[in-house]
Amino acid sequence: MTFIVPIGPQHPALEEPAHFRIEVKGEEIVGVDLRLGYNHKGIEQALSDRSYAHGLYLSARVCGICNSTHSLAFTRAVESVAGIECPDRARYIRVIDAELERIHSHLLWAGIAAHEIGFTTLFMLFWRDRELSLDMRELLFGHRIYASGTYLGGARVDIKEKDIPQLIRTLAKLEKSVKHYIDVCTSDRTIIARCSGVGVLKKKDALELCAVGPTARASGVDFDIRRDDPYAAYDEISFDVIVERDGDVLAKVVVRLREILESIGIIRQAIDAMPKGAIRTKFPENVPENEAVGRTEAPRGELMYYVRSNGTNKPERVRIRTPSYANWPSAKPMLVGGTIAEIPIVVASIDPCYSCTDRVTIVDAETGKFRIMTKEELRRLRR
Amino acid sequence: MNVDEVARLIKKYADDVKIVGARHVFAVTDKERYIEALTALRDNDLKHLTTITGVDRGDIVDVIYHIHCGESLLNLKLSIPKTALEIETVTDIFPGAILYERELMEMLGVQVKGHPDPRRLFLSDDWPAGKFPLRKEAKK
Amino acid sequence: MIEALGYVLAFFVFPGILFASAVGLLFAGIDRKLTGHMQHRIGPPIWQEFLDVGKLFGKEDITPAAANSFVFNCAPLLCFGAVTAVMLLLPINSSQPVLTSVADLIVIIYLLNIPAVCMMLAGYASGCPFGTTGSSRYVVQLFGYELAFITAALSVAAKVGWSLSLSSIVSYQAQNGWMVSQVALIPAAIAILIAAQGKLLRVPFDIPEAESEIVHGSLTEYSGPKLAILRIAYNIELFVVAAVVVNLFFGGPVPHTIGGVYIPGVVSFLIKCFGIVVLSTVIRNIAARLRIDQALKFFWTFPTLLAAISLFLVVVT
Amino acid sequence: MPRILPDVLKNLFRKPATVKYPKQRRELPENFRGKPVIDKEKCISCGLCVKICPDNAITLDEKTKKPRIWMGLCMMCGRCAELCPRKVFTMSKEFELATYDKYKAISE
Repeated sequence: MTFIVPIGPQHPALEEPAHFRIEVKGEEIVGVDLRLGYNHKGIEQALSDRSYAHGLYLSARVCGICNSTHSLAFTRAVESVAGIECPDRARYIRVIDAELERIHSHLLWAGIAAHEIGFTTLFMLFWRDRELSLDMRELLFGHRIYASGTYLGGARVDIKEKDIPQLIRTLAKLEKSVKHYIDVCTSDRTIIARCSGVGVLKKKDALELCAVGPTARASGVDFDIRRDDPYAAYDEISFDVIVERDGDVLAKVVVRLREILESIGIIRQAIDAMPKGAIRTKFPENVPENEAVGRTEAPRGELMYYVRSNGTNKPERVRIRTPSYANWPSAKPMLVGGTIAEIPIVVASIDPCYSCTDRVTIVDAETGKFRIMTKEELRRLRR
Repeated sequence: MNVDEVARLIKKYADDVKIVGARHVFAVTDKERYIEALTALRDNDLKHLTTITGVDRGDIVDVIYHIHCGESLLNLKLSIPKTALEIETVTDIFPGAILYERELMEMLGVQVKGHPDPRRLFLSDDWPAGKFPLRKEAKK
Repeated sequence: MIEALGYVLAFFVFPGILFASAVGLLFAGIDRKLTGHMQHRIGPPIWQEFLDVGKLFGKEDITPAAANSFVFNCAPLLCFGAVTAVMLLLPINSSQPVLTSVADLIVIIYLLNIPAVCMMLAGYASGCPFGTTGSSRYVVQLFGYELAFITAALSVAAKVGWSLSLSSIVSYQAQNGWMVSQVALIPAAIAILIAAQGKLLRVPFDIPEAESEIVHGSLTEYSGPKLAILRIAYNIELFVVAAVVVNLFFGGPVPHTIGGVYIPGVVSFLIKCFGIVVLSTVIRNIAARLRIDQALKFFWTFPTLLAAISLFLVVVT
Repeated sequence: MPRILPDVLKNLFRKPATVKYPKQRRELPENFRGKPVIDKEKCISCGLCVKICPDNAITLDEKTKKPRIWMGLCMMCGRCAELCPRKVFTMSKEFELATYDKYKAISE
């Protein structure tokens, strides 16, 4: 006899609201049903009401953690719609911005995963080292999380010569501690007991359900937008894509930690190869009628923006497909077969970003009566 | 598969194939040929469907399949008149399309026949049945 | 009459409530400060536990509607009473505890189980799903560590010639050195330390209170004064379990004169208890939380085996 | 022997990484984007800032025609400081903006 265990929408293990209806036979999970949409913000409809310049700031706020990659993907799509090429120096600044964000996003996830399995010391140490990368973003771009280094047609702020030595010193410190963490995670018996063989995603399932990012790479799928569809300055930087084979939570931890080491290597190459010169070109007010796709490798996977312009300064349609949205179907094969105690760590292993998933449009609707809140009402309410 | 191979492969099932930038291919197909196109792609082991985009253009709804093919990206566009808004499901070809088709159904009202689990995904349960937020008339 | 007054005084002041809760809260405060520094952060001040408990006493007393109110309200008091009762049976300042009886080791082991039973009752009575899950996990864990704990205690009793009274154990150790110094009893000492980690719900085994899965386990619905009483009871239990381990294995309250300085029994006893608590804090900071089935498998293989070995060695030699 | 043990014991004797925040503060880098501050004399009331602010957080005062920023809406993106022809707006280092009254959160 199976019965349904509801997890969420409010639950200590979920950082944001999602509702899992887990069908359980005794302790073992048999079926998983997912209900999303609790974090709805209607960003796609809002983006088509804003001009491109303002839309850039909104696209950065789709997700609270990976915002540089969102504004980078939006910029890439809009620039290919408008046919604009950004200068070389700006391409390298974008790479540094994106990689610093990948470091702090992976360390944030590693800390939360350590907290899920009850290892508070590792949680604190991970987040202490995350501060190093956040300080660098604050130093270079002015804000810890919303660095917004990209701008339509270039970079918003230039990287000054005098900040480079401090950046290199911090990267060296970060590299040493992340190498130490990889040893700890792969050798500590209690972590191995809680993580290895848990929430396994086989390569066949990962390929079939179109999983993306570290979740897919931990199951052996060799797929990384930075190499397959290079943007910014990734084609001039050599790095290798980290792939693990056994697809369990431990493999996902190792993939993300080793990717941090890759990111540190990428930033070092970007600093050396950064040419001098202008960081921004003029971006036209109105964009001719066209459509384009902009893809980047967000910390959680492949992020896609589809922009269709209609000659005015506002996009006619923007479609955002975020990596967490693609990873949700693969949550089912991971959970089925496990026990209830593993749900928090397995759900956390996809590194889900719910606000990324729920960005589709919805306008306030009274029950029964379909009413659109006019902009005036919204503005009066906000003030 | 690089850009030219994909373009050559898709020419049989679609017209107006154009290559944008170094790695993106845009192609327009129609209701009869898009299932064979997707099956042909899957047979060349291109398994990754990035997403399905729906665009409301007044009296036509464009459904765009974005498929990642190794080093390039294929965007297969399919125009459906609003009078007969239903398409075949592709979940048998790309199982990953489950959530995208559910979103297409609830946001644009495109009926996907044969979908295994046609419930709502994002909209709340008390959302009025006939209204589709991404439609043009939703804005007025 | 004077004797009765002596008992009342003993229960309320010296080894009883006041002393035990003060030392327990102090130990818990130092434990939190140490954990903070081990995690490279400042951590709360040492008297933080006193502030927390004081704040909780000020809060409003709420009993959830779904809860079975009688059991829900009595569980904390029962838990608190049992733990302070154990204080009277323990030889603190000399080898003679306040209340002596022939087999007080058995009484202590039972009294130490009452807080566990109270937590389970509290969880079931609180009527919230997290509470019931927490309590069911607590039952499983209780069977895990209890086996090792009792076998280790028995091996010490066997060493002293099957006398189950703590005072005789302490006086035996006063003559021929700590129990730990004998090779046969070292496995038992390790076993009881691991079992104590399980009994005190410290990290590798804090499954009944896993905050990322079931909020606060069986204590989820508790707030205000009831939670304060439970917190004090837990902190006293921390001190009491350390005291039992010290009495059984580390010589108990034996006065020493090191370097001409005369250290009274109580001080050396408190230092040894503090050592045990620090050891438990270190273990707490270097391990992740196990799943309940892994914890049970671990308890029944490793510590129980060690305790059985030392019991066998003691009985044979 | 768990690899984390030397880490934990070393941390005991190292200076903690955290600071007691309200009493000690970390110094902020110089292009830190805090609350925008307005220098009224330089302003020529051209109204450009009202148009470029993504959140429509800047409004011109009725009488004095000088800009006023609603801090409840401002997301400190630094766009006004960048595009103002007279450099009226400068991003200060102040980020503690908690207030009880939403209508008092205004940067004059």
